[in-house]
Amino acid sequence: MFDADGRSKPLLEVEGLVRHFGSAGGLFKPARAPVRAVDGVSFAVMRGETLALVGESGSGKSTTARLVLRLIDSSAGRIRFDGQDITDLSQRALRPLRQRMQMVFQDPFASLDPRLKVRQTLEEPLIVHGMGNAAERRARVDELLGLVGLSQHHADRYTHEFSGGQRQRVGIARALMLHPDLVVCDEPVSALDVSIQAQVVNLLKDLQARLRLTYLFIAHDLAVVKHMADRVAVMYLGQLVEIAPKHSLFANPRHPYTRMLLDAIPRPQPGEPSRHQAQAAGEVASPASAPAGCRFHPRCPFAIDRCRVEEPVLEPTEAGHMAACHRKNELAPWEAAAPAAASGSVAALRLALYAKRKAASTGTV
Amino acid sequence: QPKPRNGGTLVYAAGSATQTLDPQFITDVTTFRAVGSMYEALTRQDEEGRIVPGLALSWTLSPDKRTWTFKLRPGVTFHDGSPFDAQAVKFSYDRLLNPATGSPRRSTLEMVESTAVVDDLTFRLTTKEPFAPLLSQLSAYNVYILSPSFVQKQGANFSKAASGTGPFKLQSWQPGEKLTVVRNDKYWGEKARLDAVVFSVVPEDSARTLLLLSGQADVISELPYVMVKKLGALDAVRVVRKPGYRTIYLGMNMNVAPFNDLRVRQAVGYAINKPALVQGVLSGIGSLGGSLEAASIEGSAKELQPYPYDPVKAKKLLAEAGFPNGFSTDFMVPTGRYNMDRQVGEAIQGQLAAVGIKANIQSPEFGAYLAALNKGKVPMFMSGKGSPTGDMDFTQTLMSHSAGKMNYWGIKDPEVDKLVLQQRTAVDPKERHRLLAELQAKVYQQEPHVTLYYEDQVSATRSNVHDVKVYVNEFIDFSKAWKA
Amino acid sequence: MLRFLIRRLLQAVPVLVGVSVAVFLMIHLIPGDPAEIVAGQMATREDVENVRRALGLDQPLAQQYLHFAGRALTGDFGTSFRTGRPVSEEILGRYGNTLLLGAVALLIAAVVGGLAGIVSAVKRFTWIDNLALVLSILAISTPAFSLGLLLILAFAVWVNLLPMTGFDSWPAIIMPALTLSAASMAVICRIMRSSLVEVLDNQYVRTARAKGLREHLVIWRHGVRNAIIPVVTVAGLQLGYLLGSAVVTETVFAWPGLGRLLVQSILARDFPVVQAAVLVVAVTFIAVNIVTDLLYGLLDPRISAS
Amino acid sequence: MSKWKQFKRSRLALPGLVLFAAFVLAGLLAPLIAPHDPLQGDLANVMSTPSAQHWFGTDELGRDILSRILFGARISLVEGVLSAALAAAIGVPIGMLSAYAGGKVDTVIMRLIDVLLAFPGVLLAIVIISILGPSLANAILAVAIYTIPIFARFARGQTLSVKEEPYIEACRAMGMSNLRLLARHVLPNIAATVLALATLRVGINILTCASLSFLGLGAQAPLPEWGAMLANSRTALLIAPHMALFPGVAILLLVFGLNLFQDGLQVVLDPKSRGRA
Amino acid sequence: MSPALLTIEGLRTVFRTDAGEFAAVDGVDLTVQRGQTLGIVGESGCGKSMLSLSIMGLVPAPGRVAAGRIVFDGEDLAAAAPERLRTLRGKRIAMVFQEPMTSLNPVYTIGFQIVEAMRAHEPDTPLPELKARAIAALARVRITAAAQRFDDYPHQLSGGMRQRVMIAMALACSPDLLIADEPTTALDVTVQAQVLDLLREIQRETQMAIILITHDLGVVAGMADEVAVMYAGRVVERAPVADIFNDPQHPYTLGLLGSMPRIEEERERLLVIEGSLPAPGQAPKGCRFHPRCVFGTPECTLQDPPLRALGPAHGVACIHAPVEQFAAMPASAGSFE
Ligand SMILES: Nc1ncnc2c1ncn2[C@@H]1O[C@H](COP(=O)(O)OP(=O)(O)OP(=O)(O)O)[C@@H](O)[C@H]1O
Ligand SMILES: Nc1ncnc2c1ncn2[C@@H]1O[C@H](COP(=O)(O)OP(=O)(O)OP(=O)(O)O)[C@@H](O)[C@H]1O
Ligand SMILES: [Mg+2]
Ligand SMILES: [Mg+2]
Repeated sequence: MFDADGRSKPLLEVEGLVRHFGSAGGLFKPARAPVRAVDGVSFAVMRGETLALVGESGSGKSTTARLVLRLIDSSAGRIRFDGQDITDLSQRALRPLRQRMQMVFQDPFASLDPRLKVRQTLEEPLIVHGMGNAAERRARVDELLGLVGLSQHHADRYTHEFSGGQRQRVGIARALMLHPDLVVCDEPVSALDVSIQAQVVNLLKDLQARLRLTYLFIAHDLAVVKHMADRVAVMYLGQLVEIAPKHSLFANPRHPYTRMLLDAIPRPQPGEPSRHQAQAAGEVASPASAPAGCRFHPRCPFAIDRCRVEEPVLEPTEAGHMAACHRKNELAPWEAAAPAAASGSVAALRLALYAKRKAASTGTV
Repeated sequence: QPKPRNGGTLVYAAGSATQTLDPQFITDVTTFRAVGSMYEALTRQDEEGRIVPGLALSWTLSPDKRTWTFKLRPGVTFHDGSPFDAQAVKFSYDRLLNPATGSPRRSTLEMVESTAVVDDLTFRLTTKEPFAPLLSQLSAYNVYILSPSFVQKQGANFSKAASGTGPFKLQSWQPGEKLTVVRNDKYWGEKARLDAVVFSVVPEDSARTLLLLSGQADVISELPYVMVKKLGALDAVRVVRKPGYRTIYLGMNMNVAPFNDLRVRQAVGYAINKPALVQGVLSGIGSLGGSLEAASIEGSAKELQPYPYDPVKAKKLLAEAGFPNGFSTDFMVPTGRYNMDRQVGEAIQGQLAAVGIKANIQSPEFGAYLAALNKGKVPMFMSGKGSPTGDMDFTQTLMSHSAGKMNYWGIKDPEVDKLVLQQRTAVDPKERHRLLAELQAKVYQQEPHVTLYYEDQVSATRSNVHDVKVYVNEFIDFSKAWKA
Repeated sequence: MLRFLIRRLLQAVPVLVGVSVAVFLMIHLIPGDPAEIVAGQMATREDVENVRRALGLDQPLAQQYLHFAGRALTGDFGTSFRTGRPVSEEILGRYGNTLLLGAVALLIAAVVGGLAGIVSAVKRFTWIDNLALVLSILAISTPAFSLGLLLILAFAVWVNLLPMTGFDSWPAIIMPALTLSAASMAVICRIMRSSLVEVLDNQYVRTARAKGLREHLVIWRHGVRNAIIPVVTVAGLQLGYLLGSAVVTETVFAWPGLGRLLVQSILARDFPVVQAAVLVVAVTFIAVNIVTDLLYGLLDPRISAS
Repeated sequence: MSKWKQFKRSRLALPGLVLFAAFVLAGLLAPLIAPHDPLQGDLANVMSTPSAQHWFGTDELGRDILSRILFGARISLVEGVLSAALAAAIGVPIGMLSAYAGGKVDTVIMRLIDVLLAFPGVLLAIVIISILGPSLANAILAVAIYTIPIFARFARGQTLSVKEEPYIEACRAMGMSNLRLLARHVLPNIAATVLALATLRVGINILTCASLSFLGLGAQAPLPEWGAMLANSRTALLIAPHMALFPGVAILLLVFGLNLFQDGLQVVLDPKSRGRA
Repeated sequence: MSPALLTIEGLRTVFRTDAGEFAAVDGVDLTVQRGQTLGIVGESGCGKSMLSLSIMGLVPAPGRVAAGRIVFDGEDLAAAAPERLRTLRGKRIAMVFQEPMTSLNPVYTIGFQIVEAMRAHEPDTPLPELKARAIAALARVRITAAAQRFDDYPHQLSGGMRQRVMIAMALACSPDLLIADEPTTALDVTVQAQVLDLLREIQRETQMAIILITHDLGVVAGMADEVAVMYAGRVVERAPVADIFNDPQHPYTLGLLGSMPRIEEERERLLVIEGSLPAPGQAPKGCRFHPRCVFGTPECTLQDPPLRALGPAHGVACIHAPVEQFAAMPASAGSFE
């Protein structure tokens, strides 16, 4: 999938990224322990690659995304985009670069200006970067609306007239308007039904193949992640705990948290519960008061004394696979969940029928 | 007529506030009225402006006509208890004359060469030259007699306290709000009937009128002219009209074309319909005359007639002067200073336009207005003149003498100058009258100004208030007043 | 918070200096000679000179300013040209009056205007909204003197209910405060309406309803509270207006306030009073603005007060 | 739905616009429709109450009030609208910029605004007149300058809130220039309240201009100016209320029209109120 | 079976647009039993959120409920007075909104907003107790350091945390019916599993009924007792959860199941349902899905098929169901009915 050149050149490199929030306290609030939302994160995304960022809610994924795009300032760490250090670049100097890096925001509604019609919203990036004339912009808007499964008539509506999923698609379309090199997608498909989700995922992949797009892809749906990603990074309490090529990760997760995640995937078959176990009482740590040692140890079924005192670092376990766990090499091999029991035979039959019909009518598989 | 009653408090509302209680710093009428109820001078102007004895019982003039000897009223005490005597007179006059005092009205006694205490009740004053209007001058509010001990005791606070010899004495003063005086039971003359008079401030004309209507005030002054008819018809109130010293005139700058041409000035005089101004704009309140000095002022040349309204003649004169199509000029009009001033200005503007004179009204606020007039460059303006002393000498020196400060029109006539100086030393009233008449006629002929009208003072009282006396010199005397 | 206050107070210093220099320069720039005005039109040249000397106006400008500034630092603003009384004495009492009147007027304006705005927004496009609109416009386009006189006519002349002038009693403040508050009331009403109309469209308002909150709580807590920032801003600005520009009201009701004093002093070129009055107004504005800025942070936690 | 359609739909906007347009027309057509000369008075017929001859009565110089109001529309419209518009056009960007930039820029701008705010309007006006000379244009300038800080502070307060909205961050992510961001995203989102303030300022400014003409600033006599007509009626208010009534009503209707119009605009500007009015 | 907690009949929710009225919800019939979970799935924009808002009586203007009955515990909400609805909302019917960021008031702490929800219905409970309960509620939805987070403002929280705050708020008064509009989209699977556990637990304890709108078929499979599949404002299939997965009838349901990405298998491309929802006001004649339906025939354009019963609890709105019988016939072979 990559050419040699692309592999060797990361488009985005992040080193020791740190961001703390609000230690000073508000104007009328006492100071509090700062929230260490992102606490030393390093990774690189190669050109044309998709790096998925998964992890616990509140673990700092969105914050990482915003840091990477310099929407908020980091407390420490460096960010390089296409070889250029952009950590200290002024916002003005960043502006032209922004054409090449775009973002899909987690909260679609809030991130759309309520006073603009969808067409205006979508045209905006083109205008900002002086691309195309009115007719070309129009055409491009129509094109992208179609690609994300919206139609022409949506263009002249305001965002509050949309459903949640429709808004999310507007956000995706906006990010793609400019043919960016890097798209940071913060849960881009969470509000989409599976069919539209499939359409959008296909779209993202097609574009990647065609234009060598690079994605930093934040998602909770691990099936989608598995489908989209080349590599997966797992975040826990502001830090990366595991990062690996997706096959390696899904086949052989080395961090107990990753395993916990995979266990918790809900199974799309009634009566077949996920393997997730109701949590033992262990208090979940908060980013304002991360525990000593391994941050995960209070919840970790494999925790030993060492985990309580010594903080593990992200170390390679095998080629390209890194995990931050003292016991990464001691854990038993991972057993993937058995494939969902073949759906009832009627269902399987009908689905096959459906697929056949569909293939016949559209010529795609 | 009901019988006078004693007691009660009378509330008087004026348009502005008492500024100071130091008589030597008074420059405005409202302050004059308040302070004048507490202080007295050697001489006094009565209701009609005649000079009568005040704290001086009598006086004599030396043959060289420079030394005046005053016999003072005995048994008079100041409100603070100290006695009134020649020493107090000398002290008061010397204080005014002392430049360190910084009085804005030092000129009132400018002609004085020396003052002297002859004995307790005899005071002598010598002028530099014979000075005809001296007795008028000595009636002015700036030369009220002060209590020396009181002044010394109060020091810097003197401007906030009062101790005179008048029928009322100070009870309290909240600057900017109100001043209350109470009856002086030790007054040497007829004691006041009221227990107290409150001098309050209501700047807004209509509000002041309403205050009277509501009964929250007993007397108001500066009643807007437009209200006179309406109020006059009400039973609850009584309108009090009185001629005053004020003249409203239109001046023209004789040093500026086209007003350097007498015919143009005359044309302006003919073009203005003065009776219409008084009837139309001033609700008929005011009187007409030709002299710059109001008819109520002693010696005013009543024989001088106002220029008749004759636009045809005006046009003819303009044509003769080379302005058959008229001309355009700036016209400076004060605003909010005199009754209906801006409206009168606009009416004149219209009347002048009818004969082809395009007058561009400018009415800057008073400071800028005054500055412009003082520069002597204003071609045409409207203004008003009063008379601080009630004697023409003061105003004629200012306005008709070539070096006068208010000679805004730039009249420069050696004969006029001479007459101005002559009348001052002419102690003989008859002679002086003649000189003044000549002086006014001379100026009238050259017409540097058109006398528009003489203002009337209009006050009003509740109808249960009696014997409030309004003087021609704008003083309001409450000492005889009573409330039924 | 404390640091914010200290910083703002420090920033006030250049503002005050700036204001005083500007006022000083400007009042000297304009035509009109205080000595002439104090002495009166009918004064002799000598009298005028006499006054000029007594007022210290014969000195060079820079010296006059330094003299003023030097004394002002010690709290002494000199004496009034017009009355000869110490300026601080002239101003303090009046400032108190003005503050009282302004505060009461603002209170009325905020309560009545605010409520009217809220009702208008909630009952948008109904007769009550239209009524509020008409009344607001009426309040805006009726000059204070007309309104004041009408009130006097109604409540002092027709029904002898309220005292017109003087403030020996509390009722005396009612009419002037009403008059003064009219325009502000209208402004606050309209701004509140505009702002609230927008806020009520937000989804968190829907959330509030979904919780089963009583409608008035929905409106107040989730509507008004979020709509209040522009209202606070105008209220702050209005307070300044009420303090500095209440001239007409003060005139009509003979209310001895700072606004009229300031205007009169400007017209009379009473420099010391103008200087001091402007400084007092400036201090008030600065204080109001500090409070407003503090309120922003309090009202919207996303705004960091800085 | 086209903006125009929406606009028409907000029931009151159109009457508002019509009212405003009527005033503009009245001003333009005054020479044709005014029954009398607005400047020429009849001193024999002063302060007469409305009659067949003088529908609105005459003023203290016997001039026809209706004609003066018609002619005055020219002056007062320009005064009110222009001074408010000018002040908003300058003040709002300043306020937005100040809030958006934050930090030192904000501090400096706002402290300058503090100075301006504290500066007495009368003094400002006198200064301007003495430098530039008395004229309507200078009066408008003076009132506009006086109004600028009001808009600046107002816009700032609004911007402080709006700039925290996520869509503003989205704009920054797009690489938008601050100028465009302020103009396209912040401004429309604060526009409703700013407009509400501006329409009210039109009325207030007309009255302010009038108070300036009493200082000799502004429209010079005998030009009819609504505010000045009102103020002139002051002493006669108790006996000739019609002198105050008609110019007062003129101002009222103008401001009323503008407010309805602004209401309509708010409906148009606010997509959420579509189809509701 | 006891009477259903909620019965919806012929619900129609319309929006006035320039193109005329557009029905976001167009004739929906549903029932929800106490202690049961009804899952609703359907294409983005098909009217799921509007359906829930209609139940709550919170359809945003210019929309309105135009027809139908919403009978909750014997009472028709569609006809109920606003004040009556208010007392039910939050207390007996609670809703988790789809967009947590905009649904939380930015100027109040989350703690305040939760306490407020409880206070609205329990005005007499002392505040400290409510606060303690709110903190407990936050902790139950796995917000760490709940006591401190209590004082956080919404903008200080992550997307998933906000969503959990919304859930905690909805659960605050132990409602009888919980309408959850995509409540776990922003949650990672572990937290999602915990939250779903929590819901099940509450359901067990209090017999709470849940309407669960979600796109995650895994969640549907794990949570729902019954499933309604919606398309373009209509319920096109309704069945017990097992039937939906094992005996899907409607072609649209088949499309959804076919589009689902599965963790255990990997495809280069995911299947999609071609085409898109009809434009508002331009619903096609006959079956609304037919233009996109791989099984579509000319008959489909004749009539909008009603939900017809296939089994005791299984209904489907398709004239061709079950599709294998239809597909087996030659494509030209006319209609069934
Ligand atoms: N205010 C409005 N005006 C007009 N149409 C609207 C409005 N709000 C929603 N709609 C339309 O109503 C339809 C149903 O919207 P709804 O939000 O119920 O969809 P949904 O099923 O919840 O979708 P999603 O899964 O994407 O959230 C959508 O097509 C939407 O465009
Ligand atoms: N503006 C802020 N002020 C204070 N704390 C913040 C702020 N923004 C984020 N945080 C905190 O930073 C942490 C990480 O937040 P972030 O939004 O990055 O999480 P996330 O991984 O995206 O979670 P989710 O999957 O739920 O969206 C959270 O604990 C959050 O409360
Ligand atoms: Mg996030
Ligand atoms: Mg939805």
